[in-house]
Amino acid sequence: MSLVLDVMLALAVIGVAGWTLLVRGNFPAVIGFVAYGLLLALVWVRLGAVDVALTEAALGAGATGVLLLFAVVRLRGGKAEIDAATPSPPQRVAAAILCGVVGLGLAVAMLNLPDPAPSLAAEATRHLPLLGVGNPITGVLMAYRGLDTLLEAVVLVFAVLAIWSMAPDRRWGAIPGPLFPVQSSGPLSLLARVLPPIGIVVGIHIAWVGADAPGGKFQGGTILAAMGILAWVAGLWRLPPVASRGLRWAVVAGPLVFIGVGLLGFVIADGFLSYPPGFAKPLILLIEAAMTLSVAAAIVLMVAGPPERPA
Amino acid sequence: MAEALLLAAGLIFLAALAGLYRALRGPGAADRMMAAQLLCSGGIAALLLLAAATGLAGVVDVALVLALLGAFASVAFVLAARGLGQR
Amino acid sequence: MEATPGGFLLVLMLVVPVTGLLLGFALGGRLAERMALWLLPPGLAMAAVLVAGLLHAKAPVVAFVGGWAPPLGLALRADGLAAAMLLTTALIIAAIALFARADYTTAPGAPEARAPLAFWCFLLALWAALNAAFLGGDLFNLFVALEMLTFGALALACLDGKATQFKAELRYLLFALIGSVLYLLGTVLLYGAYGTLDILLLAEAARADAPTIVAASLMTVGLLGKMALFPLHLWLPAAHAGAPPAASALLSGLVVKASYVLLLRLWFWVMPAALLLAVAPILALLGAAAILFGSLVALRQARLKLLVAYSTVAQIGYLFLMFPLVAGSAAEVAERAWTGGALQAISHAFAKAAMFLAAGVIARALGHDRIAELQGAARIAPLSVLAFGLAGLSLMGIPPSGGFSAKWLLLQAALDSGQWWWALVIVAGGLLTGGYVFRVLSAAMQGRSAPIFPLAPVDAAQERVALGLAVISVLLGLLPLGAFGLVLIGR
Amino acid sequence: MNLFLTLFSGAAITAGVAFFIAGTVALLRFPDPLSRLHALTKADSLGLGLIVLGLLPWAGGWLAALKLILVWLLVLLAGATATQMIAEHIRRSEPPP
Amino acid sequence: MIFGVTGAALVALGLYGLVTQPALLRKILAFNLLGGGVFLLFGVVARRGAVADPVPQALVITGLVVAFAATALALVLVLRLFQITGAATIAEDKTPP
Repeated sequence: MSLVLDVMLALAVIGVAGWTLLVRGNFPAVIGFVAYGLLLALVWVRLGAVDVALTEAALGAGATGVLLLFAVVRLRGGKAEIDAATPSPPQRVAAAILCGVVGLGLAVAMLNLPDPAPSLAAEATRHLPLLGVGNPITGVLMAYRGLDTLLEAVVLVFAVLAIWSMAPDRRWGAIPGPLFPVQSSGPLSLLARVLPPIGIVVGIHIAWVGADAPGGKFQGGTILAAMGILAWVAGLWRLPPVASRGLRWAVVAGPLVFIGVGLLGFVIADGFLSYPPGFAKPLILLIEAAMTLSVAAAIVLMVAGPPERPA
Repeated sequence: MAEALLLAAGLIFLAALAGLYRALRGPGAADRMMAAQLLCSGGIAALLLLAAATGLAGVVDVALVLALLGAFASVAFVLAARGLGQR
Repeated sequence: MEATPGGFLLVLMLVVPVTGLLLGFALGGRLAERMALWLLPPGLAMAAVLVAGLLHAKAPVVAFVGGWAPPLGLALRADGLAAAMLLTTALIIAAIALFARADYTTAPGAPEARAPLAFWCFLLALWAALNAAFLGGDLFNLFVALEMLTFGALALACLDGKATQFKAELRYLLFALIGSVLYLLGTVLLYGAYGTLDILLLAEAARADAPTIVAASLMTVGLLGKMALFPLHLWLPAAHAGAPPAASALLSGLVVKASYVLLLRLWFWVMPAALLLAVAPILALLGAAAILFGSLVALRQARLKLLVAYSTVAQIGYLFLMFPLVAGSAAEVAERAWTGGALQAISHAFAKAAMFLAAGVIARALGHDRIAELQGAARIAPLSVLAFGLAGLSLMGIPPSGGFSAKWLLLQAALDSGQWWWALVIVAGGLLTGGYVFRVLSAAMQGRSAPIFPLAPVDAAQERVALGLAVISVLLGLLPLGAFGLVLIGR
Repeated sequence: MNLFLTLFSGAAITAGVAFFIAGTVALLRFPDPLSRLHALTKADSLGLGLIVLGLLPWAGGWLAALKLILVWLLVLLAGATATQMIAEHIRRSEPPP
Repeated sequence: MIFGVTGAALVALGLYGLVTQPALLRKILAFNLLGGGVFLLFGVVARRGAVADPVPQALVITGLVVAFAATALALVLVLRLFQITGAATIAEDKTPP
């Protein structure tokens, strides 16, 4: 039964991916992409990677989908130009052969990986009691490979600033993103009032349980961001202008706390990002809390885009 | 019991996939959005059944996230479709 | 491999610029600029101390972040090559910061403006990313570092907000993203095959089996795309020439070198020797093609900045000639070729940064960068033309200059290992480089008598910075060769 | 007791699956968008509700049960609002003949 | 292993789309499809041992966040290009400036 389910899933994922590539029209393509993300989340559950499934559902399908969708609405390219940029059939055949070779090479390589598979699973689990957390993935993200996570948190700040800096000069200091009319009644207004309180609880829950169960800052932060975006598109929440210091501190708070705790390690433990015995879990939770806030702020700002209307 | 739950999950998933056919055909944006919605609620149902069948921790949370963001995505779709219509 | 004392220095080299960027962004306005300028001295000092420590101990410095040893944890390693690149980075970043003060300053009390804030923040960001890319000991950590580098480079290159920039940088972004994905595919296969992504641990374990070969080819193509080796150079000229001068200098001088160092690590550390022997001639062949093609196209350019950018395409080619000369040669020849390659990377970084800054000053003063109409440039911006010329000497490989030492070492290694054909390429490349540098200089020297008025006043401080970088690229050739023993530490 | 619960769950889940399949058939076969919409949302919110009902006895703890119910409520809410918005969209874009 | 082959197929598909799609938006979409395939391979590698390996899973989470940031950045570039010139591709200009 599980095998049948897996084969079905695999075929569906490939089918939806192909359809997303080939369909005419950008709007259906984005719907296809969201469906693709949803199916991938199911695949991740089948692979037993619930943490990743959560991230894929929230970030891969949800946030990326909305990002793409907003872009579709604002982009309507000229037909002639598209034709001019379309590769000729021979070029396409060449590309297809090349990509086929890459895919085939990958498949061969995957099928020839050594058996038994080398794995760090035992090693990663062995040190968990030292950290006081129950979820090995949190152990990897926050301790063993903490530097990766720190750099990735900084990448989000990079992205926000880079997106802002694409704005025209005269718009600097303005409010990010387009303006949505206030919805005082109707279904959107209802949803934007009812859903965020629930979403915020769920988001914090997902971020909080991350230490011991699947979840964590990126997943929880994305849900919080989605609720913010919902309130924003319903006109119920005005985004602060990019000149707002509070907004900027919200974006950098997570990475700064991360670095601060890391540097504290020089004083109270064995060096950067090392946690003293017994204090690992509270410190990790502190970082996660600050990071959840910053991830949420960064994602809202990335979806909103560069500043475009006067404060 | 677990096998039966998996079977149910598979059936629902198959149904949702068949619904996706509507998204392939269209004709209107509305039909595509409906198909996506069906895939989302089908996915949630399949996840809940999977969670019960495998006992894997946190799978219900994935369903919860899908439910939350599914609502959110539907709204975004309609807003976007509206924006396309107006221009 | 054990962690060594002094490892905290490596961590600080990442954390200090990152913290500066975060605080600069949050505080905004004039404080972002202050933050960047304040951090230059400590940054330079850390790089200098690291190099001195390495020369003293004759061994790499290693840090295990959080105290977790690989394969579970992440290692930061500074061997000689990394230390040399870190010092180069610190010097060039400092020079560019001084150069950019004239363009991106915020007057006290003035409201925050877009370009200055973005410039100073991303200068620090690129610094952090470059340090991470040179120090990283783990292939996935290096992936994150490369992504940081791409984002930072992209933002700096688009700083003027011109449509041509957006177009050129989008093309760059697409190449960079494909490159990243191919690289990432390689890492997943390597993890699947060996259960670690640590470079040294992989080096001990690597076999020449199917997953490894596929991984190596994917990663190599990805990195070659990121560093624009012929024929994957299509994105580079427009992206580098279109950026503001300070950004062009960073992109051409330093950013491509990060992928290069990573490629060296991949082939000379991770991959088994048998694979390396098979691939090295192919890489060098592409390098030779890049030298000849890039130089010929540079010779035919009508615009100064595009000429400099095509010169980068050509000079990147030299970096690949060292592969067959190091692989499978006698120890002494290999050392010479290795030093030559590393020195080429470093001296090109200084020379190309100087050239782009000088070209920026000239273009600003004249209001255009058409080579045919450069008459009088030597009178309006004499120091910049001098800087361009000196940097050109280094690129040509005229003694005494860093470029000469580099090319001489490669030439010798080519002759000693019996691969004389690479020597021919080096000589031909030098002649062609002479051709395009001379073309610019002769145009700039003309028009001594006709009155000429600069469109914008020439900033003397900017000229001096460009000249300073050019002088360093020349002075590198006066250092005794023994000083470059640094790049052999930990090889 | 246990047997009863199992039977109950089995029945509820089977009914839920049936509703899902019915919803799909409706989506595929009904002639116009509005009737498809009508059939679809009823089918999948009811179908999911039945499945949640069937799984409740096995949830293991009131918190887990609450979570299941929350999932269902969210889908109901989403279905209700999104359907109304889609319907509005259909009305706007395709005026009835 | 089913998903291993699936991942490889997705990579091939995404790469093909990234290279051949003319419109920038569709290229970015293809990049995301491609990313999904790459991450799937990580998941398969994590799954091969007797116990699921958390390290590749953690790498995927990091990778997903980075890919999201890259997508956001690319889309803003596309949008700005479109706002200034009305172009939705990066085809070479017919007449050099």
